[in-house]
Parts: sequence; structure tokens; C-alpha cells
Amino acid sequence: MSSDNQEVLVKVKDLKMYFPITQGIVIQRHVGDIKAVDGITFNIHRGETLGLVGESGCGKSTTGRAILQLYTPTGGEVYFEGEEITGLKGEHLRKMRRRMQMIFQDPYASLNPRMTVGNIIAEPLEVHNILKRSERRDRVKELLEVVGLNPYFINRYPHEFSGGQRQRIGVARALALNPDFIVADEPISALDVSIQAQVINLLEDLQEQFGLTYLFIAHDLSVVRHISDRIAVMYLGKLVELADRHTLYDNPMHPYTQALLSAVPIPDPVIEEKRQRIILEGDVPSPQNPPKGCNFCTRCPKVFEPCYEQEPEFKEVEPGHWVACHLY
Amino acid sequence: MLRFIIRRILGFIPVLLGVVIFTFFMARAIPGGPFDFIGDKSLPPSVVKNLEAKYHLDWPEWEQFISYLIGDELYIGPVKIFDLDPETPAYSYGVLRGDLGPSFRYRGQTVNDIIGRTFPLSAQLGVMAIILGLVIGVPAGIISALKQNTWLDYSATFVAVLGVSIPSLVMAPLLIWIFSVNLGWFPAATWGAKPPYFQNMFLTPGFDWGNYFSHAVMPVFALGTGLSATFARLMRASLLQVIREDYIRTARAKGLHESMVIYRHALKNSLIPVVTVIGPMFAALITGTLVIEQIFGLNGMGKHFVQSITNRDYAVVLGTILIYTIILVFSNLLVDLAYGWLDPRIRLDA
Amino acid sequence: MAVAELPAHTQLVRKPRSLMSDSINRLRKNKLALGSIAVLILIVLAAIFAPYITTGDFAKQDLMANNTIPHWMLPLMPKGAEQYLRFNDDYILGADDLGRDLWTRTVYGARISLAVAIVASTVSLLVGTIYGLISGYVGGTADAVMMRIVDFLYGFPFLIVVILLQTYFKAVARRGVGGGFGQAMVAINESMGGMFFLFLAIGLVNWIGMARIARGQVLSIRRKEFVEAAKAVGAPDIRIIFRHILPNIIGPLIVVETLAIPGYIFLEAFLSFIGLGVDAPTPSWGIMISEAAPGIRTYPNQLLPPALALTITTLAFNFMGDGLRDAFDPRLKE
Amino acid sequence: MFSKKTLLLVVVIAMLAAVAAQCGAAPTPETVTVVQTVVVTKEVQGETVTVVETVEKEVVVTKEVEVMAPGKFDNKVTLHWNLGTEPPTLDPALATDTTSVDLDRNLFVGLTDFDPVTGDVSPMLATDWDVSEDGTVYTFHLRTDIPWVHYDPKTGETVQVTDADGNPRFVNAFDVEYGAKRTINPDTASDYAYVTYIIKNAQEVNTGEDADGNPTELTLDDVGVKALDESTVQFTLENPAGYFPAIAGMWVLRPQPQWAIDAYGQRWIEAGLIDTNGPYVLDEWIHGGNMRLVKNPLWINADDVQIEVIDMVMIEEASTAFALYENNELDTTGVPLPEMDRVKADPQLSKELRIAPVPCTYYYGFVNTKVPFDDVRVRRAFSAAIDRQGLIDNVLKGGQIPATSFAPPGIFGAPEPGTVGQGYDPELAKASLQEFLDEKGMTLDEFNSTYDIVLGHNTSEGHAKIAAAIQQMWKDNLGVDVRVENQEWKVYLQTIKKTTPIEDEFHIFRLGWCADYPDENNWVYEVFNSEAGSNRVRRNCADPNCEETTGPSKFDELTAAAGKEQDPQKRIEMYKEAEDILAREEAAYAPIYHYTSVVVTKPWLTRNYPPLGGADFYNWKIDADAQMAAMGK
Repeated sequence: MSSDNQEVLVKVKDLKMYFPITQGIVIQRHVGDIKAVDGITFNIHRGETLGLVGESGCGKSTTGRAILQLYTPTGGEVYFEGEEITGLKGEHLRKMRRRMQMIFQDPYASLNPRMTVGNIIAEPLEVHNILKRSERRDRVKELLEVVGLNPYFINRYPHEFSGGQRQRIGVARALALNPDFIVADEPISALDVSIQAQVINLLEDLQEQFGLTYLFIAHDLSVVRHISDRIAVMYLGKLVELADRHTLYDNPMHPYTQALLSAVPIPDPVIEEKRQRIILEGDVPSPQNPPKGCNFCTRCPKVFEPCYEQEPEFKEVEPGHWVACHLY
Repeated sequence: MLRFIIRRILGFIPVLLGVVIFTFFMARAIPGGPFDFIGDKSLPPSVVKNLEAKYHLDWPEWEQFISYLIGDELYIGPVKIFDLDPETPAYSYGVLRGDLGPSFRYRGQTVNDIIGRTFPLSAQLGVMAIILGLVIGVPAGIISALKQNTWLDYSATFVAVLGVSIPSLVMAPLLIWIFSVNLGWFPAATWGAKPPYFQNMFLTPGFDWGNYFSHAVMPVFALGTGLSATFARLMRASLLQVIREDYIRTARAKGLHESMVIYRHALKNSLIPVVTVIGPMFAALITGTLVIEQIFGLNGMGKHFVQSITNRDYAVVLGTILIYTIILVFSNLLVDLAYGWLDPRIRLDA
Repeated sequence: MAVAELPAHTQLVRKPRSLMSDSINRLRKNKLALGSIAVLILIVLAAIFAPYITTGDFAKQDLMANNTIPHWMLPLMPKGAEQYLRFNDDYILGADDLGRDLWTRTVYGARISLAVAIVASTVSLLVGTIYGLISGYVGGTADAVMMRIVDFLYGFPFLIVVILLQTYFKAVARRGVGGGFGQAMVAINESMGGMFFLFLAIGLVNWIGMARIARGQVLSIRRKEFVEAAKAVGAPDIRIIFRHILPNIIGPLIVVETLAIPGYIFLEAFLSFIGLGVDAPTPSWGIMISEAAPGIRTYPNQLLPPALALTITTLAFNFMGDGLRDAFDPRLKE
Repeated sequence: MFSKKTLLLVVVIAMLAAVAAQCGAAPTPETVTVVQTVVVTKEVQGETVTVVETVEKEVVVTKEVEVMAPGKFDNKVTLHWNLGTEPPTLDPALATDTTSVDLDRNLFVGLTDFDPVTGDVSPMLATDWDVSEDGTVYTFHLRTDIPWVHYDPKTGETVQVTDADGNPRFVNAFDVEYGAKRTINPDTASDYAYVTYIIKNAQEVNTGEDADGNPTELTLDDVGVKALDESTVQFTLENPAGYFPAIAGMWVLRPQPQWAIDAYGQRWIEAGLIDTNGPYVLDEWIHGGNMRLVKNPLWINADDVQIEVIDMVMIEEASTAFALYENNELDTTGVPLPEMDRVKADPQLSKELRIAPVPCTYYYGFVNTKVPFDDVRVRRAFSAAIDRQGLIDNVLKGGQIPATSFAPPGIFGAPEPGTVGQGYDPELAKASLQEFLDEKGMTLDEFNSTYDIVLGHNTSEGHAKIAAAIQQMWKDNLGVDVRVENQEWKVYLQTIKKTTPIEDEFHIFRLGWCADYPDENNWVYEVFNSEAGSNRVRRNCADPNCEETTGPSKFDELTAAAGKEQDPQKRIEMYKEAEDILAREEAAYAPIYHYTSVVVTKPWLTRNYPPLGGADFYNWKIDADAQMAAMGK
């Protein structure tokens, strides 16, 4: 699957998301920022699944939320179908929301415990005043069926469901508005392993069925490998590598990607035995005070002079393979 | 931490100023003045005039307010703020210089005198009552939480709730009747009326502890039982919540002895609600509890809160409220510091 | 495609259970709380139907019957009381020192105490919740400012403020002070038997704690993903506040408020003790107790009805509050 | 010589030090040197000049903590007494309340005294006095053997005060003059200064204004009080006043120790600082807690004073004080109203029960200009419908005396209760109201709906009970509905002022009046005279708000003349007539009862109940053995 000849659905340009830190005894002074997302640029093509991978706290969830305008980005632009959506407000933003949805990580926290499943799924319809009351109910039942739940569950409350079922409800809610683009924020990491595959399969089925575009956020490469067309690796608020999945898995360029990949078990005992784990030393530096030069220089096994001086550019080293590293 | 403390203390300034402003003008807004009448008789206007002149109540209110804050004989540079005959003694040196002013009702006594002599007793009573409350309440709460839904729990809860539900207005005369008049175990009153008591919070050589406690026991008990009930109920509720937390399960799973689990892991966290109520409670108690003081004839601060308002004894109203507020904000600060100790997740420098 | 885990017909059998119905189920099992609710309902009914179950005139004096007691109460009296007691079985609980029927006064007294409980807690719950919701939801500078205000007020000695306000309002009541607004307030107060400011003051004192708790709750709920989800589907703020946040925080707030009610009833009693309660001859338990307490050794029977009523009511509110808390906390589900 | 500013600064620092010492940690008694400003007269190069000087004085700033000094007061005849409240002051010039005044009676002598049995004026410091022909100049002749004493609480020694030259001080006419002028001095701001206004120029000096409201030229030297020599003091009055000897016995005119007041300022009344001249000295005063008086061994009649120590507590709650009494911790105390029935029935307590008179009267004032109380028949009906005895028997229960006129027994000129004025008369009440209704052509219902009659009282359980009972009597005897309202004390007193707009006034208000000095002038004249009294009931007013009067009526003339009359017998007659006019003919107010206090006294204590109330401990006796036995010692 080549990305060149495809329509760009979402374009992210130099996106920045800083959270201010204030301090002061009487007057709150702005003393610094947590740079959760610090200038990332990438495209998502219509119909593809872009996997976004990184350790906890690297800013991948923030990226997802910033794209959806759940956070107001500090800088940069996000385009949806060529239209800039950063800075949209009120009615315009609400209209745009119909086309972009999100699936959340925690199936327990993402459903309001005081609402019935029917109301939860119908909420998007209600908010956007789509369909008549009676029709909404039918639509909800339909959605329940689509995600593989019994439509008779419609009057039940979330706490009566298992984690996997709840995540299906979350998916149904995201589908209610027939969106084009869905950010799936670690949708399976809170689930039992046995359920994970079911949900992944469901998402894949739905993609096929409705022509969805996914930004699939995960913290380890093994999950995204299965579902993603292309994979982006994030470290400390920046993209370090972006390539289609085969390229990335076969030829990881960035030392961080290499380290991540070395941690993925390989379901082949022979190769698995030979697998050498690259153990990264030290901790992730604070996003409040990232290292000068390359973000990764404090932990990189292949670090050399320029890494401490200059920030590497995120450049296309091979066609469709973007890396931010001084080695290339 | 230090930053936090400094910030909080700086934050007290507007609170104290607000309290003083509010009280100052509110008290004066209430109809009637301190010198309108003696007993059932109205004073002739001429006499009232003399009295008001003496205490500068004939000044405009804002001038009275400024003089309350900084004193009424103050000069700023060459400008004399108040046109006063320097021969007449200053009526007040101002709150900022530690002078809370004179009492209108107790002529010749200052508010500093009144608070200085009533606060120690109220504080002793309050502290002892809180200690009693904790000593009874916390273990009772722990027991009923650990033995949840057993007869032990039910009876402890019942006694506790009963303790909260009996007004001290009933409890105090009942105690006097039973333990003083009928059994003759304890003196009915006169703690603080006669020695023994700590004055200025210090002990004198040869202090008679037995006598001291025989006077203290009934008021402390009357006040402390209600508190212990409150503590017991809070303790039970919060401990019940805490022992369901995962880390307690983990501790149990590690095979720790149950008492260790409770003592090392659960207790500290479950104390938070108790500590929360202690803050304002402490302030309220050590600045006097009117009902208890009234019935046991204690020379405490509580009655001055109410009496001074009735008497329109403005400086006493302000002085007592100011002291109360200071203690209140500082005990709230202590509570916040205690949070930090009880639950390290609560960061104080944020 | 994944399928439902159970065949369809088994789902049909069971009715859906909301958290609320779960809570009610738990509450049903708590005999003590249920009993308390029953007692409270009984007291409320007694207060509502006071004219029908009493003589109807709490101020009526039968001076010849002053300090009399019915025969059945004799065992409750201290020994030696026969020497001075006078009996009169017309009054089921006896008569006070002005010959007023204690039963009537106690029942009518419930009106005041319950009104304090209900009005003060409603005021406090309403003001506190709204304030906390706004502060917690809007966040940012508004939150900081609002919380500074609360911190500021938290240091305020409110009992004394109540006393000052009560004194002030009682003072201006007949004095034409305070202009049209003041007079209007006074008129409202008079139409409520002098209780309006009492309620207002008690409610206003306690909203601060409520606001703090509400804000804390809002903050914890606001971070929940379902709120974000609602935002993501484009739900407006109002909807998020009322549909998603309020229903999730109101339970604990009501519980906290229920547990605070005994405090309000006590505060009324205290204000009565210092002469700032309701106007005579309107009875309140607080007034009745403070009148009867000095005579505890001679006429304990006069102290007993209001003290017992007050104790039982606060007991019931306490047990009900405890029960509600247990019922509303899903973690306590065994 | 310091500049004034520097001086002020020094004083400030010294005071701050004193405050700090007091508030801070001072466990032991401490003597602090305080710099004070004093005005002294000095001989400078043969000339007498008055200069302001600073002097260093040793002042005890923290009172000694009593270490229960064993033996100090053991085996002394001791009275245990409840003051009931912290005395606001012991300064005779400033005292206003009965507690302070009672204590002053035991600490300071007056020019005159009142007979403990009859209440008549009797000689004390003044052995006799002359009155000038026109009745305006009173010359008092003083005994000169009463020593000023100083008591040292640490050693327990009482010594006679000496002057700068070492001569012993005796109470003399100059002390009386000083005391009177100090009271009149506006800087002292004495509440009771107004009772001295009968003295020539006292009013003008005290108010700082002459009769026309202009600033006065007069100084304290112009006030009509003058010590002619050590043993003679002369008072010149504004008008003749037959009651002046009674005023002369009041606390505000008692001799005061100038040297102590100059030295210690307003703290001169503290234990250890105070100089006194009465039967007792002040041993200890822990404010708000307790006070102890000790017998003055140098007192002229020391041999007659049997009680050596008076231990006083300040318990406000009557029922607690009563519990103390039952525990033998008090020798006498008041009986709380709710306990009355039990006390009366108790075989022992009933024997210890006494009813003591209190020179006060409880009354309901009618606002004479407020419709319908502008009609005498309505007022009379309301007054006659009050069953005073019924109220006393059923509500008050303290053996009070039903009042039909204003001044209580024991006041000079007061008629015997029941002989004149208006008492309970339901028939008269009904007839009187009916007459009014007939004239207006109203029914009772119309009366009730037309006039929303309001009875006001200040917030207090006791007043509320009385109001409730009388409200019921009016309902029963007249059929009228009266609303009862209460106000907080200070507000209430504002409401019932004569100057309050009539629409804000109650129709009926309750008040009490207590004797300042035992003479009718203090009663009917000062309270009800429409020309000179406070006249809250608005007698003789030309308009509802009483901005103009209709001129003096017979009552006003009678009471004014009786004050000036010198012949006691004539005065009694005149007051009797005035009382009758006020209560019956005008029915301007409704007298209700004369106060009593119901006290219990342990059998070992012999005490008197002077008609003017108060406690003259020096006349009391204790059987110490019986007391000790009861206390189990």
C-alpha cells in the first residue's frame, strides 16, 4: 500500500501542545512548559490506519486529542480534508466533530455510569439533532448490532457489562455519527488479552465496512503491527520515525525504534532465541526540560557529537520513510 | 513546603483584613451603641457624648477604622493623621501594634486583658476535649470498622451517634446533677473561677494536679463525648473505605499480619477526614464554647463572643473575632500540612 | 463479527438496573437506615398535621395547670418529687411553667427544627453545588479566583457572622433601617415567624464546605473519559454539566448534606440559647430545651420531650446519612 | 525635660512592654518599671509651678498566681458569695451596676449611708449636716478618724496610707471634693455623672455646654462643691432639693484617693494598687474568675465586723450557682425560678428560703400618644385587667409585691403598695373599655381588627413569660388580642425612646426601674415628669411624636415642687398624690410588681436584707463551727 497516490484526510503540521507550569507565592508566574507535543508533522491518508507508538508520557494521546481539538493546540495546524480546524470554535467545531470521533482507552471510565447504553450511544445523535426520537432508538439498536452486541442491551447500564462489551459500546458511540476519521487511543490496552483480538478484529471489520480512517495509538509495536498500514514512533513529544509497517519492522532506522522493536517477542522460537534486546539506559527526560540537541541523546546507544548540539531534522531518508536522526 | 507555608500565611492577610472590615462596620451598623443605657435607664445625651468622645466614637467611621488599625496618635511624616490633643492619652495604639483597644463594658480593662485571661482556660478546655475525643473516638471508630456489621459495630455506632445527638445544653446540667450534687465526686463549677488553673499557660511550682483535673473532668467530658462521637463516625467511614483499596489487599496478600496492615497502611490514610474536621473544630473549641462555659461557670472566651455583641462592646467583638480567625486560619494551615504527612500524594508546593 | 455472549431471550428476562436502583436495593437491606427514614417520615407527618394531632394552639396558657404532669410520668421524676408535683392528666406530656401543653409545643417545635434542616440544607446544597460546579468545570483563572474567594471565606468565623447578622436583622426588624430592600427582607422574615434569616444564615454558612466538596468531585469527574467522550461528540458545556457531571456528583453531596443536618438543628438550638432563635411564643426544640434545662432537677419531664425529639431526629438523620452513604458507594458493594 | 512627642513615645514603649509582658510568657509575678507622666506641683526658685514630669514607677503587671497558699486564710471566718458576674469596675466614679456598687459599699465610705432596716438616710462619714435658708447650700461635717488603707496581697498586711511627708492619711473633705469633681469631669466620662447635675454648674461643666448649647466658660473650679477645711465640705445646689442627703450617699460622690488614681491611672482599682477606706480591702481580683475581700483591721468599727474573708465567684448560670450552694460551696445564693417548687417543698431548703426586697419596679408603659392608648379609658382598662397577684403566684413565684404605684417600699415618699394607684380590677377594666367602645361605636372584634396592638419587650425568657401571661389576661378579661414582640436589648431601648417615630413604637412596652438613691424624686419625677423626666410614655404631648408638650399638668407641678420642698412630711403627702394621679387618674402606665430576690441562706449565716437591696457584708455574721462541720472540715 503506497501512500503517495492517496488522498490526505488529516494533515498535521508542526503541531505543538504545551502545558504551562506556573509558580509564585502571590502572583502566578509562568515559569515553563511541559512540552507534551513539540512540533510534529505528518499526514493521514483516507482509508488507512496510522499507528502511533511510544512509551507512556511521550505525548501520543495528547497528539490524538489535539488533532480532535479536545485540547487547543499551542501551535501548528491541523487540516481535515484540506480545511484548517485548529482554532475552530462553537458551531463550526461542533459540525467538524461529527466527522472525527474517538475511542478511549479505559472502557470503564469512558462510559457515564448514570446513563443507559442506549442514551450513551444516542448522545451524539441527540447533540447534533440527527434523526427523530423514535428513529434514534432504531439507529442505536442497529449500532449495537454492528459492534456485535445484543440490541436488547439498550436499556442497560455500563456497569452490567464486561470490559470488552463496554469497549464495543464505546465503538458504537464513535460510529453513531458516521465519522470519517477515528482516533483510537489505546483501545485495547485495558482489556484482557483474550478480548483484545476481538476488538482489533471488530475495528478492522468496521474499517472495511464503513471506509474509516484510524489513528491508532498504542504503546507497543506488537499491537500496531497487526492493524496499521503505516507506523509513526514518538519519543518525548517528537516523531522520530515514520514509515509503512513493513519498512519499519524490517528496517528500523532510528535507534529508539530499534530498541522498541527488539523488545517485541517474535512468534518464532528460532528467531526469538536469537533476538537481542536493546536495553535503554536511564529514564525518559522530563518533557518540561528536554535535553538540548537530540531528544534521545541521553539514552541513545549510538550517540555521537552532533546529537548533543543540534536537533536532528525529521526528513525523508527513503521514499515514505521519515527519520529524525543524525545518523542518516 | 516552605514556599507553601509562606504563600498561605500571606494569603491570611486579606482574610484577616476582610474579617476586620466586615466585623468593624457590621458591628457598628447594628442599631444601638455601647453607651446608650445603663441598666434600664437611658443615659442623658451629655453623658453619652462624654463617653463617645473619650473612646472617639464621635469620629467618622473610617477614621475610627484607621485608628483601630494603626492607633490614634500616629503621625505620617509631618502630617498628623488625627487632630488630637497630645495630652489626652491615646485610646488605642492600633491592632497592628498589638493593641486590641479598650473594653467599653469593663471600664479600665483592655481587650488584651480580657483575651489574655480567658483564652488560656478556653484553650485548655478545648485541647483536653479534643484529646479526649480522639482517645475515645479513633479507637472506637477503628473497632467498629474492623468488626463491621457485628454487635460491636452496632453498639459503638449507636453510642457514637447518641453522643452527637445529645445537646450539651442537656448533658452539662445532667452531669452536674449526677456527679456533683448527688455523688459529690467533682466540683460543679469554679474551674477558672478559683485556683487551680494554669494562668498564662504555665504551671506554678506545687501545682495541684488532682484538684485541677477534678475541676476539669466534667466540662471536658461534656465537650469531649460529642467530639469522640464525631471522630468515631468519621473514622469508621473512612477506614471502611480505605481497607477496600487495592494497596490494602496487596498488603494482605503479602501476608502481613492484620494489625500490621491496619497500623502501617490503612490508619494513616483513613485519618484524613478526621484531621479535616479537627481544623475548624480546634479553632472553635479553644476560643471558647459558650454553653459549656456558661453552665460550668468557666471564665472562658466563649461568652465574650456573644456578650460583646449584645453590649456593643465593639473592640471586644473585633478582638475576639480576630483571635478566633487567626487561630482558625492557622489550624487550617496545620491541617493542610498534616495532609502532606498523611498522604504524600498531596503535594503542598503546587 | 463478534456475537453477543448470551442468547437474546435470557437478556429479556431481567430488568435493567441503574446505579440508583442498585443503591436503593442496598439501602433496603439496611434496617437501621430504613427505620430512620420511617421515623423521619413520621416526624414530618406529625409536623405537617400538627393541628390535627394536638390542641392546635401552642401558645395557649392554662396558668392554673402550670408545671403539672400526668400521672404516668411520675416514675420518670426524681425521688421526692411527689412533695411538690401537681397532677393533671389533661396534658399527655404535662404542661410547662406557663401551663402550655408540652405535647403541642413539641410537635409544633418539629416544624421549626425540620424547616431549619430542610431549608438550610437546600440553600447550602444549591449554592455550594452550583458554585463548585462552575469553579471546577470552568477551571483556569475563574477557578483560581473562585477558590481564592472560598479560601478567603473559609477563614471567616461564620458562627459569629451568623450571630452578627441575626442581631442585625433582629435589630432592623422594626426600625425602618436598611431601606426598601431591608424592609422587604424583614417582611419576608416576619411572614416566616422570624425564621427566614436564621435559615438563610445557616445555609449561607455551610455552602462553602459544600462548594469545596462539589469542586473536588467535579475535578475528579471532569478528568473521566466519558466527559471527554461527550466533548468529542460535540456536546455543549451545559449538557456536559447537567447530563454527565451533576448526576455523578450529586449522590455523595446529598449524603454529606444529610450528615450535616443534625448540625443545623443544633445550631438553631444554640441560637435559641443565646436568644437569637425564633420569636416567642413560637416553640422550637432549641428554645424548649434551653428553657427547660435549668429546671432539669425539678421538672425533668419538661426537658424530656424536646430533648428526646431532638435526639431521635438527629439520630435518625445520622443513621439515614450513613445508610445513604453506604448505599451510594458502589465500592461497598459486597 | 523631654519633648512631648518623645514622652509619648516612651509611654507607648512602656505600655507595649507591659502588654507584651502580660500576653506573653510570664509565669511568675513580675514587677516592671513603667514610665508614667504625672502632673506635679513643684517649688522652683521660690515659685510654685505645675509641670509635667515623667517618673519611674514599679508596677506589678502580672498578678501573682495563687499557690493555694496553705494556711493564709485557714481558720478565718469566710463567706462564700456569688457575684454572678464580673464587676465591670470598682471605680466609684464609673460604677453603674449593682455588683460594682455593692462592692464599692464595702470598700469605700459615703458621706451618708442608708439605714439597713428602714432605708432612711443616716450619718456615715458626715456626722451631721446643715442646710441653708433657701435650701440650696448643704454643709456636711465630717469625722476625721477614718484611715485610708493600703493592703498588700503578698504579705496580707493592711497599712495606713501616708502622704508625701509621711503623715498618715485620713479621709477628709478634700477627698470628697476630689471625688465629686472627678465624677463631674467630662474626661472621666462617668455614666452616672448626671445624678450630680443638681450640684451648681455640674451639668454645664460635665456637658461642656451652657444652657443655650454654647461652649461653656466654666471649669471644674466653678462646680458647687468645696472643702472648707479638712472636716467640712459644702455643696451648693442649682435648686433646693430635699433629697440631696440621699444623693450625697451615692457611690459617685464618695471620697476617692487622688494619689493612687494619679499614680496608676485607670488600673488603680486592681488588687495591690487600690487604696480604700471601707470595712473591707481587696485581696485578689482575678477578672472574670474570682475576687476576695479581706476585713480591714483599721476600719473604725472593725470590732463589729465578724466575717474576715469574703470569697467571691462569678457564676452567671443561676442553676449552677444553686448546685454550688447545695454542695455548701456558697453560703447564700438566689433561687432559680424553675427550682422554686422543689425548694419550697424541700424540708430543709424551705427553711433556708427568704424573700429579700429589691428596690425596683416592673411596669408596662403605655405610649400615651399612640391610638388607641391616647384614650385614658383604654389605658385604664389594660392596667386594671392585669392580675398582678395571679402573675406572681403562677409565673413569677418569687413573693414579689403586687404594685399599684411606682416607687417600691423603702424609698422615701413611696406610698404603701395597694393604698393608691391602680391595681387588678377586672370589672373596672371591662367597664372602662366598654365605655370607650360605646363612644366609638365599635364592637370588640372591630377594636381588635382596627388596632393591631403590640406589646414589646426585650429578648429574655423571663420577660417573654410575663408577656405571655399578661397577654392571656388581656384576652380573658377584656377580650382583646395583643401581639407580643421582642427585640434585642440595645435595639429595644432605641425603639422605646421618646424620640422614636410613633409608627415604629410599640403600644405597650415593658421596663423596670431601680433606685439610684432612695427618694421618690428618683422615681416619679425622673421617669415620668413631662418637663424634666425621660417621659417615655409621652405624657402631655401635643403631637404623637412628642415634639411639643401641652405644658405641665398637676402631676408635673406636684413632682417638681416636692423635690424642692424641705419638709419631709409635706413631701410624703405630695408624692402620694402624684403617684395616685399617675397610675390611676392618668393611667399613664401599668405598675405590675416590685422586685424581690428569692434567696436561700445556710443556717450558719445570719444576714440582713436591707430595703434597698445590696449586700453589706460588714453587718453579717457566720457561725464558723457549723459552717466547718457542714463542709466536713
